[in-house]
Amino acid sequence: MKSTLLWSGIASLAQLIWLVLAGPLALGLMRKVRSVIEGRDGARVTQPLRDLRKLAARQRTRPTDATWIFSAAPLVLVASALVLGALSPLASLHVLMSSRVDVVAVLFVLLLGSVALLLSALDTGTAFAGMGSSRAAMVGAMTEPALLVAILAMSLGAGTSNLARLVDAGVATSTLAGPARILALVSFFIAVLAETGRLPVDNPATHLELTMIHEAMILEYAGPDLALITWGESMRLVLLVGLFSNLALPWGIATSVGALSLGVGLLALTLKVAVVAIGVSLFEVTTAKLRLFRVPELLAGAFLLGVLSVISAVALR
Amino acid sequence: MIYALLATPLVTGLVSALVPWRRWVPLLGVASLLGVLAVALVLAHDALHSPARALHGSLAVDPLSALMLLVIGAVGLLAAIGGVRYLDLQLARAQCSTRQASLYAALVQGFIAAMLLTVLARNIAIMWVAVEATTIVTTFLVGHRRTRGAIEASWKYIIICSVGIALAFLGTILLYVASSHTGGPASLDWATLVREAPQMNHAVVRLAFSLIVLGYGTKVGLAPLHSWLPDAHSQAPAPVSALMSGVLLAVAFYAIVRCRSIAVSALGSDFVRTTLLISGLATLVVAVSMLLAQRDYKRMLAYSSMEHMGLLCLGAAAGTPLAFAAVLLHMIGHGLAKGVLFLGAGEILELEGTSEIAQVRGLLARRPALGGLFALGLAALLGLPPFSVFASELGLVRSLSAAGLTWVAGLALAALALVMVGMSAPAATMLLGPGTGRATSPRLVRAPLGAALGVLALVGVVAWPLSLLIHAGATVAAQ
Amino acid sequence: MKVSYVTPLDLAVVVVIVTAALTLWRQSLVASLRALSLQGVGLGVVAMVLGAHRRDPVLVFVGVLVLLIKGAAIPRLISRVVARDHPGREGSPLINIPASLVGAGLLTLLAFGATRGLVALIATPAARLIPFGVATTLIGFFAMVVRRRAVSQIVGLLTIDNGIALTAFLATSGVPLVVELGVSLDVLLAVAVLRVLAGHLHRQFNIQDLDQLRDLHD
Amino acid sequence: MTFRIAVRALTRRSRDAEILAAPTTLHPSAARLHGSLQVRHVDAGSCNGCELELTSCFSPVYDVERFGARLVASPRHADAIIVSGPVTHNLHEPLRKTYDAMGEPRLVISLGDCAHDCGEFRGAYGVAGSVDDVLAVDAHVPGCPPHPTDIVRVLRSFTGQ
Amino acid sequence: MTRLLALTVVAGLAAIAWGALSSRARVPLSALALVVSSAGAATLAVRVLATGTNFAWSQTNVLPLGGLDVRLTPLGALFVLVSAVVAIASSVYWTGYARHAMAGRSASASFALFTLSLLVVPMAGNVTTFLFAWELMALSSLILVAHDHARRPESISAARWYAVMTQGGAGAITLALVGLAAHAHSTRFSAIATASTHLSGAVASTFFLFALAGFASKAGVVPLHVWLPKAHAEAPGPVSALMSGAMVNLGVYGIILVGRTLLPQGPQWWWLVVSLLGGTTAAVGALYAATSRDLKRLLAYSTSDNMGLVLLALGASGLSLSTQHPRVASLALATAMVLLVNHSLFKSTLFLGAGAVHAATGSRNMDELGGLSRLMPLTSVTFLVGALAVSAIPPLNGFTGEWLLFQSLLHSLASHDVASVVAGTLAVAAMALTGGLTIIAFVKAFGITFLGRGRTERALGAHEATFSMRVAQGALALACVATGVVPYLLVGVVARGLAGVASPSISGWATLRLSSLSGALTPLFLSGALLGALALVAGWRTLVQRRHGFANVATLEAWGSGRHHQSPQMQYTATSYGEPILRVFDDVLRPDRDLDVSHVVESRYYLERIRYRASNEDVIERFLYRPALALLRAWARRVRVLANGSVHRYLAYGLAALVVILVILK
Repeated sequence: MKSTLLWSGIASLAQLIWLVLAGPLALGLMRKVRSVIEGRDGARVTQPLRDLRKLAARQRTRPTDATWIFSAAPLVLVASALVLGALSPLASLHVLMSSRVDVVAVLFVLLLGSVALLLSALDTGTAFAGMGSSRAAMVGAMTEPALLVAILAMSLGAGTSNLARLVDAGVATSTLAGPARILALVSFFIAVLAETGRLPVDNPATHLELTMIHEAMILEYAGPDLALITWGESMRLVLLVGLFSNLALPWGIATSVGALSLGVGLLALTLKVAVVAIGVSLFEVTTAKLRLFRVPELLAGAFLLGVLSVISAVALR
Repeated sequence: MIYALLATPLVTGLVSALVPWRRWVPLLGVASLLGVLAVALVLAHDALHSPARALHGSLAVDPLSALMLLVIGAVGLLAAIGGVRYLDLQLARAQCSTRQASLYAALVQGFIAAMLLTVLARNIAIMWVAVEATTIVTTFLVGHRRTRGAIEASWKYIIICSVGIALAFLGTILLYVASSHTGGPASLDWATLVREAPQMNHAVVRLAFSLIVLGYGTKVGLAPLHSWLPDAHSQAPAPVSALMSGVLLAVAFYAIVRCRSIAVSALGSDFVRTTLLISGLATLVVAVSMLLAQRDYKRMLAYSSMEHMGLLCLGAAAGTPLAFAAVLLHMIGHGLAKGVLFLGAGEILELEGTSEIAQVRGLLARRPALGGLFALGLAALLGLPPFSVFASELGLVRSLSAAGLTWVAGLALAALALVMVGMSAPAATMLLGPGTGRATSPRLVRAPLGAALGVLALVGVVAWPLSLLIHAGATVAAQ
Repeated sequence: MKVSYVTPLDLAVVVVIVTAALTLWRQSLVASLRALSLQGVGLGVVAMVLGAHRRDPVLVFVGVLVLLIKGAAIPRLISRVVARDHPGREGSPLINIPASLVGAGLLTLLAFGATRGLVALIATPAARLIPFGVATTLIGFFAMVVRRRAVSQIVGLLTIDNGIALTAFLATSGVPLVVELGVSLDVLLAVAVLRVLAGHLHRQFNIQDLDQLRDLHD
Repeated sequence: MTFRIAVRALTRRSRDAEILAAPTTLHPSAARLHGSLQVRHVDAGSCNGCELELTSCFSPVYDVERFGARLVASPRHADAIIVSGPVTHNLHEPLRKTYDAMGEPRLVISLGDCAHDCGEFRGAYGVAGSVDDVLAVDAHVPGCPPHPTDIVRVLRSFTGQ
Repeated sequence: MTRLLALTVVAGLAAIAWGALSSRARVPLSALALVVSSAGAATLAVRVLATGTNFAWSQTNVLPLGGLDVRLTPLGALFVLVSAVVAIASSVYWTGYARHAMAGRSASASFALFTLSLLVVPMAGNVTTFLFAWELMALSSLILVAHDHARRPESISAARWYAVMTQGGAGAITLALVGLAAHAHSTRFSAIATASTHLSGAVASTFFLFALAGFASKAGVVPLHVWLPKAHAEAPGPVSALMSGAMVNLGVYGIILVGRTLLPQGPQWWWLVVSLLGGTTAAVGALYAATSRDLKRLLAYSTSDNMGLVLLALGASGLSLSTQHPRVASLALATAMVLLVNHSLFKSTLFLGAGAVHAATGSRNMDELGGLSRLMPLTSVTFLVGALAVSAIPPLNGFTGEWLLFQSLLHSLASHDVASVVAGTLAVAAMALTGGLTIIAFVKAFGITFLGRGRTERALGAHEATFSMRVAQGALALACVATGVVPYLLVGVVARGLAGVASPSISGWATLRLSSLSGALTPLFLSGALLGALALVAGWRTLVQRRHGFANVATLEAWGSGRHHQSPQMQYTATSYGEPILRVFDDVLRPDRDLDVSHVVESRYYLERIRYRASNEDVIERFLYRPALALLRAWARRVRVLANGSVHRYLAYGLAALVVILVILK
């Protein structure tokens, strides 16, 4: 028993380190793909790492009437991402506490991060931050039904909502192409796009404050805070993309304990995340940003797909 | 003992009529009421063991009438104290001469005596005469203020009530006729009538009972001939309307209950139940609809008395001992609550000069003691817990449901809810809201009302000694 | 002997019912007052005839008493009110005269229908006339509903009482004396009170037509 | 290089990005920037000539992003502000506030001749002065309008890529 | 045990007496008595929970015609315990709050009466005692709602709505309980339960529906919830905490009492109705919470929302019971109780916080507040803990409730029965939507009120709450954190409370393990990991800062695109924060907005005045209650003709009645 605990500890640590690096690199990769398709060479994939290192060297700033929440928010965002990175089955099924971490827990820990961000935006006391927070909250409120129903559909298939067993069930069952699974994955994908503020919902690279949703909230952060926030955001993106890829293409994840399977798992994970990240950025380049009040319709569509997948999961059982 | 009971109010009445007006005359009235209450308590204690008899059997006190004596005594005392306050104000304002004041004091005592006679009479014809006497005596009390409205109210009061009572007399005659054809000698004595009832001719008893319900119903304020009630109560002086709606309606209902036991032993319960249900529900409908958009708070209180009498009618329709226990408890509760409210209303009228609900604002802010007592009285009237009306209304609903009339219980509860809708508006406008010029009304007003509410709350929580009398009375009524 | 007592009885009862109809028919108040006193006399005669027939001295005494009170005392009490009622005429009652007479007819038919059971039960020759008693009551009630004048309402009330007293005499062998005294005392007091109130209405507020009395409404 | 060939084979369009020489002299604070420069552009009253050139720097042809420079929305996120045009009276205080809003360490790059010595608009009634009069300028891009290669060169002198 | 009951009641009565009579130190004395009384009740409840046996005591000649009968079942004990905890906190809070409001005689006496009746209602053993305590609770809370009538006209209309709807609800409950008692020929609940087996389906269903209507209106379930936001917004601080923390629970207690103990074999559609009601309440409550501007109205609607979730769990438990899944049924019931207790804890913290804000600034309109966290540090922390708990954020107790609700819905979907599947899916949808909207509501509530800059002088002049208020808020917030991190405190008590009604379904100290169902959660480890990560990242940041020689954080003016002056009015307000939701759901909420522009007479191009008015009233009140009241008023006007004053008309009624009698009885 003690050895498995040790190995799962190592697996968690490995996943943690992997996540910390994979975050910025995934961001760089997506920017690279985007600029290449736009015909320019674009910054190197490792550029985000350099940006973060440079930001870490800058001085922290704070608006005049901000409280402790403004300085605590980046910490909470990154901490929630790190915890999920360590505990959720990305590279290996046997991670620390894998039998006790639940997909709903993952969803709500992510929620902790976004609530911290929403509150910090209001703490600055500026108009843009307030607007960003209000819009992000609205989009968040619309995403949650789609996310939860998609998770319900998938966990119905596996009979449990425990993440490790969910992914394991994906590996074992052959009915990968079942309608319930596909509908659930599509609605999960749309929800992931909305949650991480990717293009159809929110344009991360915009400079016009009035069109921003997520970006407007972090206008006040500088130096290490800004670094932490972009780092946290990218880690959450990789985390969600990782979970999505594990659920969609479950092969390659380490099912047994041991260095070899862990290495294979990490490699498979990197590959899968890269593929999905490129897919996402390809999807982004081809679509324009939706008007703010068309976004609920998109998310309502995702929610409907989720409900259909639940019905089909139950009906076709 | 019964002679003492009757003599006290009669003598006081005569004295206050003859003696020229003195300050102590109304106090004499209060003393006489205290005496009546004391004697009633003694009689009630005896009635539990052996009913007392007098005037070779024509006057008697069984548990049911003992309870009625208590109700008359209690509410009468409250009204008498209210009367002292009323007369002081009238004389201070020179709105009525000393002669009228002594007339008022005498008439009130006469009114009490008439009601006592009604309750004590064993002979239903004597009972009828006493009820008619109450009408005649109270006409001048209603019209005491000599305003156009008061005269109109008293004219309508005497006309409608006399017509109603005449019908009741026709019913009594028919009962007498029916009893004369049952072999034994014809008699109007209640006990013999109940004994002979099974042999009576059904058609005649059925007609007699309907006429009695219609006739005495006028005095109780039941539906068809109820219209005098709001007019009389809104124009009569506060103590008089307290007496009338607190106890006169109950005494008239007592008469119906007496006749009901004759009819039940003659016809069985279903005809009686349908008649009482029809009149009860009709009264409820009229009272509740009128309460919904009421503009005058005295008329509101009158219609609420009508609603409570409708509930009593439903309780009598159920007819089980539990139902009558609830009815009797309700009579006590309603009598006291209505007494408090009418005296309070009188005080508010004195304060504001108008009985329009819209004109009275922020009473709690301006007269906290009076407003508080009025609010608690309203709470008691609406059947909110610490007061006994809650227990009796719950008892009524339980008995209706136990008697298989759950749909009637539902209607009664719906009616109570609608009454709350209706009476919450006046209560809110009058009591709540800002008000300047805070003052406290005199102790003479606050003490009796507070004491009455205290008794109500006490009875509502622990009714131990009284409950024995109530249950005994209920068994007598539900024979 | 049987023949002899029935005819005067029928005659007296007919007098009572006809005078009741008169109050509806005639417009002048003085006329209806005279009809009322005639009705009282008729009632007294009925009581006396019955008393004589049943050799019951109490009933005869009651008959005389009724004759005195209802025949003489009460009409004189009301006469002062009639004097003060200026036009002394009914004016236009709520329902025109022919219609009210038809109504009275219908009510009499109804009285006959309703008391069939009672008549069958008592089966004495006097019982045949009970429906007339009930009819008088109904007509009196109808008169009160229709007539506008204070006096006619008092007259209507007294007609109702006479009707009930008539029914009582015919249906029973006479109500016990105490009750009879109580009832007539009540009626007397009621009329006295009404007289005082009518006085106030006329003198203080100068109201002749009772339909004007509409201050107290919801 | 192989990556670029593969991609161009894939996309098979657009002309090759300008091959630009590496910067010769590095700005002393380039070391702290570790090859990444976030720039906040402030138009203090320019005739938009410099803006056009600055935009073309970020176009596929000159693509300064290759060398680690990026435009950002808020001065808080920026290491340097690039100011174009003479400082007009209206923009004097906002420029000042933008500079104050940046955290330490902060750089100022003046773009074009107007920024350097008010160029054409010297002495105009609306002009408060050149950027040098308002802020301490760290680097200057000459020219009216400055050629994109010059802008890229100055920017690369900070990123050192 | 009887001594404890005596202690509770006597101390309660003493509190009422002190409140009503004493003039010196009135509030502290009655508050002390209340604390003693609640403590007595709590110990009684704990003892019943520990032993698992019912505590019975009766006194026939008290309460005429019905008799007093106390019977404390473990289920009732759970509710008494929760009410006692909230009551103790509120009483302590009240001593501080009395400086601002609620110091009068009537207020203190009715507050004491309200607390005592709250403790007694779950102890009732027969119909009369239950209704006696129930109506006492209604009366005393009515007086407290109307407490501020002199200053605030809205509290008068709120009191009227509250009085009428509670009386209506009590009427429905009375009819149901009385009907059941009639069939069982006894008013004792135990007798009713045994006699309910041979009740015919239709009769049992009618009584259940009446009871459901009455109790659901007390729990603020949708069609009958209209009084809740009005009454809670107008009631003073500690009272609204008690109402949301304890009184609303009794509505749920009633539903369980009638639905599970008195009429155990209810058909399936009962529970379908309950979950549908729950789902709609949750959605409507959350919607109005997200878009309302008044802090206490927001909290009140969120109470409806949470009660909707509790009803969802109850519905799921009933549905799975009727499809023979006892394990899922007991899990769902335990979830309902956990949700309920969680709600009592965090909602009373929030209401006490809102009370403190109202005491400090004198306003509840969030658009006038802002920047209070610097002026009221502890209140803002406790409010933040409450807000995070409501939004079910992990380390706190709301999260355990939401997780359990998701598990019970997931496992209830496992059954093949179509009805429970449809209900389950809608339930999850409702739960998810309310989750999102609650986050908006509470980020707004905390952010707009406490963060940013003070928008008006009221906000700038605020001062921290008094010591006793802070103690109460702090204690409740700590309770939220404790039950969140170590859920066994809560789940253990709930399992023992439901011993009579359902089999134990959740076990495990640090980890919540669903017995015989797959699903586990370890909030303890999760919180530990989060704290560790936080420390790690904070360390990294300070290290980096020191290495690059920046000793402290630069405090600069907030960046407003170089604008000249950033005034507090430019910040987002509660209305604008909720506006996107209002726009997305405008066909559901139907807000009425009117814009009236008055032009200058001479030329239409120049505007004299533009007035924009937007109100977001409860749509159910507007389209269901207003027409009904209009109908009632129209009926009343038409009936008034009946009494037009003419004596002839009155006599005609009598004659008609006489004729009818004679015709019928021929």
